[in-house]
Amino acid sequence: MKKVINDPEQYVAEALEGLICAHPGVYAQSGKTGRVIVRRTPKPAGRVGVASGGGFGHMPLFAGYVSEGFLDACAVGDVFAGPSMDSVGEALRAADRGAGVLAVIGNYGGDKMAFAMAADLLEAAAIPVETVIVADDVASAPPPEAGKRRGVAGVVLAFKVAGAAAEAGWPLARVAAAARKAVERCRSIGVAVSSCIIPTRGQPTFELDHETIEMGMGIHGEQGVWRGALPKADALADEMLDRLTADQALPAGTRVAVLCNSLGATPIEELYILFRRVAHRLRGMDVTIQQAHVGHYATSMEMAGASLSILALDDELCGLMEAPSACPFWRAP
Amino acid sequence: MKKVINDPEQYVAEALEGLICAHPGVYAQSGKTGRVIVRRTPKPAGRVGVASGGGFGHMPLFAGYVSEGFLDACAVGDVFAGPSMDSVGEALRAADRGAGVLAVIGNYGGDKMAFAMAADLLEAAAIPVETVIVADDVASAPPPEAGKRRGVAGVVLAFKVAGAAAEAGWPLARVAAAARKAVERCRSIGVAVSSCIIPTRGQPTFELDHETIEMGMGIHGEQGVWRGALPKADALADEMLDRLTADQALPAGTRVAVLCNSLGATPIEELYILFRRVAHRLRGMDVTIQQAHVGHYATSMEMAGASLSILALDDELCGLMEAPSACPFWRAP
Amino acid sequence: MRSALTTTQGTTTQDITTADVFGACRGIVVRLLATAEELNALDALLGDGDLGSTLASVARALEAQTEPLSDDLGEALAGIARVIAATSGSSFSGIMMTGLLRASRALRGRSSVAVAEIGPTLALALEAMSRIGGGALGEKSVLDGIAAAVEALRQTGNRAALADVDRAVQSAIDNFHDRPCRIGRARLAAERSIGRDDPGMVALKRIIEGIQLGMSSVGSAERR
Amino acid sequence: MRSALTTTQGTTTQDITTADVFGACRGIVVRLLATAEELNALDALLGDGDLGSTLASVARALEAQTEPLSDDLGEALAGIARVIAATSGSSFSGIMMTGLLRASRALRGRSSVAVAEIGPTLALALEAMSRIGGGALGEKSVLDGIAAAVEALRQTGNRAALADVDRAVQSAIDNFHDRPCRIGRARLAAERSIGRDDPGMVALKRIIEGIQLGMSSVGSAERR
Ligand SMILES: Nc1ncnc2c1ncn2[C@@H]1O[C@H](COP(=O)(O)OP(=O)(O)O)[C@@H](O)[C@H]1O
Ligand SMILES: Nc1ncnc2c1ncn2[C@@H]1O[C@H](COP(=O)(O)OP(=O)(O)O)[C@@H](O)[C@H]1O
Ligand SMILES: [Mg+2]
Ligand SMILES: [Mg+2]
Ligand SMILES: [Mg+2]
Ligand SMILES: [Mg+2]
Repeated sequence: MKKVINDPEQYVAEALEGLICAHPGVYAQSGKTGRVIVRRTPKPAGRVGVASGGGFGHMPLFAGYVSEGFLDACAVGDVFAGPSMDSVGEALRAADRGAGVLAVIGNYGGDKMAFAMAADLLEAAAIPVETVIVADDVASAPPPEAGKRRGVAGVVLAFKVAGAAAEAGWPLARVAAAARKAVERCRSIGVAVSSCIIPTRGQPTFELDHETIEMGMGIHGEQGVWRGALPKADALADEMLDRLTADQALPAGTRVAVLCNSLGATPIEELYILFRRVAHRLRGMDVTIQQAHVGHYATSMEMAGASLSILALDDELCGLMEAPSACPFWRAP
Repeated sequence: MKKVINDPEQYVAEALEGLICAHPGVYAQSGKTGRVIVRRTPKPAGRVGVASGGGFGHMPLFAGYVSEGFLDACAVGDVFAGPSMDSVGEALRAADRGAGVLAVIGNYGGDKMAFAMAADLLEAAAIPVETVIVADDVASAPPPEAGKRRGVAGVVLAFKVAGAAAEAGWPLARVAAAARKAVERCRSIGVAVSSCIIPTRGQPTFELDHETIEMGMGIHGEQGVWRGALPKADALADEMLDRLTADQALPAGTRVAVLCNSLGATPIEELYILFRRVAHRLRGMDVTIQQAHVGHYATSMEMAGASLSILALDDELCGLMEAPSACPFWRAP
Repeated sequence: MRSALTTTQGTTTQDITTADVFGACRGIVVRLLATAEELNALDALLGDGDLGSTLASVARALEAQTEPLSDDLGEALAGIARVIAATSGSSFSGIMMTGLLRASRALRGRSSVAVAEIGPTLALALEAMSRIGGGALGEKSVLDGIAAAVEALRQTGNRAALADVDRAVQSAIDNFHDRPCRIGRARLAAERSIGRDDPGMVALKRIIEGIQLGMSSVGSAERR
Repeated sequence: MRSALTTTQGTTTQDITTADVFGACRGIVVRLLATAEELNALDALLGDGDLGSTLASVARALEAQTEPLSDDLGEALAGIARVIAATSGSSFSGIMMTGLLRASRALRGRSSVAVAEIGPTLALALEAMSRIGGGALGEKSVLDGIAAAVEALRQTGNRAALADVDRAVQSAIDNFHDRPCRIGRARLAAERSIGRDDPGMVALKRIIEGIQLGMSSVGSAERR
């Protein structure tokens, strides 16, 4: 295992500590076990709080998006394992600024159970909690079973929309509706080129030989739709885009936000080569790229590969996506 | 070769095209062969231009730093091969806004020759050109031969200082002096964990077995100071920091900017684990981290590894480092 | 091991008390720590490879728990659920926590329970796990293992039932071997799951092994 | 191959004309394209592994050059330098360009040059390459290969000298085999460079092989 780490058991704690050391004006640590990241300066009282939580090993997802314009609090689990119910409860409470809390989470059993149970406790304390589940990975289930899909990089876009809506002072129902709309209009697909290694396991989660890739793999190494030889970047981009548009038509005139995301080890150069093709294709479809994000957003540690997410915008989403933010991992395009 | 690319010969052209497609408001292509990246909107006339150039495969270095607050123009070579003299000449000319041009480049023979020859031509046309050579890699030569050192991630910090000084309207000599001061006060060191692959070569530039790293390796795979077993992250951070401080003392009270940079494949989690130790150590030395940058700044495509750069600030450098910028690859910390 | 898991003592009756729960926990801790790698590997094939690690972290948290288990069986189970709540949010943990909380509710105020009541209590827990987790029987998950345990407990009313439960869960694992997973992360690898054991069912088997280990170590001589 | 490299024709005299330069270029193109991998591999050991690729790109650019080479030898060499200036900025290219520009200056206005003048002209070029590139003789770089060529040319004044030059450069490569690189990127791998050939010197050897190939293919029958 060639990881630049210390004790595998301290992987999460040390990385979080580094995150906070590097951005002391942005993040603060909270929670009984330190597994809640909150804003250094909470948002003004009376605004909706936005919380999330998830397993670790996807940096900057999830906790990196705690920032003005994004999340208020985030519960952090272990590598690829959801946060504890207690951490989730702490994150929801920390996010509460008196106007209720929106939880935006990926469609994973453990996370959903922890958030459901924790939200029940909060609601018992008269803090309204709404939950939006992101299930954007088209490779993980066919359209009739879209509710079964995994949440992947689209989670970041849902965070952005929810965070901007909350920052604007909208009430909980409207913030939740905007986030839900973003989720409905967002599709993603990933391709894995090599495996990641869970620190405590010390060996690759899966094996891909030196010319094989897996189309549609999830951000924890969950099965995709095919394994086969690595095609040219343009063919790969075409297939990914085709799968997204087969699931959500993008009529001429549509405005979109595009997220071309490295799963970790895939370098920026390759992302731009992929993105170039996507941009050409979208131009050919008369679809306008309102915003492009190319880089590391939702990773699987050192997994090589990339994902493509497309969010079809309307005026409201456009405004929310373009709203300012102070997140160190979100760049004004 | 497991790269998400098309024709290896088109690697540079396609990645640059993707960069411009993704950030159409920031970058524009220029030059007879398209190998010059300029700002979409040039800076006001009468300001000093800042230009650079270098080989490709280090994204976002070099061309990614063409942006308000950073460079005005950048000549782009092939993978790990400097830009042509013609491209360099075009970049210098493009950067000229009537107040002279500062070239900030890495200490590489090819780049230096191309810039020297192109600058001669410009000066013959009465455009003053100053050149600042960045040679920050302490592993590449001992202090008495510091002039022989490679330029690595510190180049980014020199860009930031020069760009902010130029944006502030300072005259050429003062912009150059600020950049030179930054170079004098900046030290870097890298560690390679696995090799990169030059697309046209198709095979790793070097081999490191599954537990070996190379301390001090350059961003093109140039030899470092030792090969050996991967130590714990803290030990690695200690050695890197020790080597930097052995070369440039950081007395108590010093303020620094720290750049903890992925060479490509090393994931963000590991960078933060490394950075955490560096932050602890600096705190113990009573050195203040004024700015921390953790992420992908100066890479070697898919090379795994990291580099650590420290810039000792004074008031002037502090102000320049904190000046705003519109670069998609520079995050306000 | 510390405090809670070492201070309470065994019982000589057939009825189940907190002492048994404590002994069972001690055995579960040992078994989960010993089989973490196996469970990770199984989960890596169909899910995300963390089942062993997350259960090991729960095991370590149980081991480190300093509060003694309450003599109230309901409170004792709730205490275990709280340890899980503070430690892990994986699917398996969520399911277990849900079951423990339901059983805790059923047993609140009781300091002992007849072996014959275990089956019906587990059935209540199973219903809650299915409702909260959204899974159904037949989908090849830990739920099918628990259903097999409930069935086995229906047959015998004494402590020897544990061996039957163990066998029943193994049979469930085997019966589902060639069927596809339809729930949890493995639902997305349904095809690939055919011919492979469900990690959660195997984890249940290891837990039951742990219970056998821990309960008999508390006073096997006096039993039956 | 197109235009410039295919339209001019050979000469029958011992003097060197643009036709020879053209033929030499044609041979160099072939040799550099054929040995790109070898040069990359050598450069990968001591430098950054791009020497073959950058020279191949220069070769392709020369091949694609549509402007015919001027009959003025100085202009012809400057034209080649311009192709390099437009193509590559590597160290080796920078050194070559510097040398070509210096030789170009020396030969401006001349349509032919005696073989005996080549050595002194190359010596001028060598001086410029050393000055601009900051390298000195003995540092194990292409400069040492060129110095060996200058020396060999001092001995013979006719076209047969090419074979001597080729041998001399090979000897230089061999002589420096066990010495450390002290210039260029390889200076940073000085220890490692001992026992290895300097990539730039080997590239020079390939270029000279190309010149031999190209010059003889232009009209070897008429020669000597
Ligand atoms: N919704 C569910 N209902 C019942 N059992 C489930 C459910 N989801 C997962 N499981 C069980 O949990 C096991 C996986 O546990 P775990 O590794 O904790 O899941 P994850 O990592 O996906 O959160 C599965 O093998 C299955 O037996
Ligand atoms: N300053 C210099 N002076 C003379 N020759 C040099 C110099 N630098 C490099 N070389 C020669 O160029 C060769 C490497 O060329 P190249 O791969 O283009 O360099 P780089 O990739 O480092 O720019 C070396 O083997 C050496 O012979
Ligand atoms: Mg998990
Ligand atoms: Mg080079
Ligand atoms: Mg799992
Ligand atoms: Mg080279």
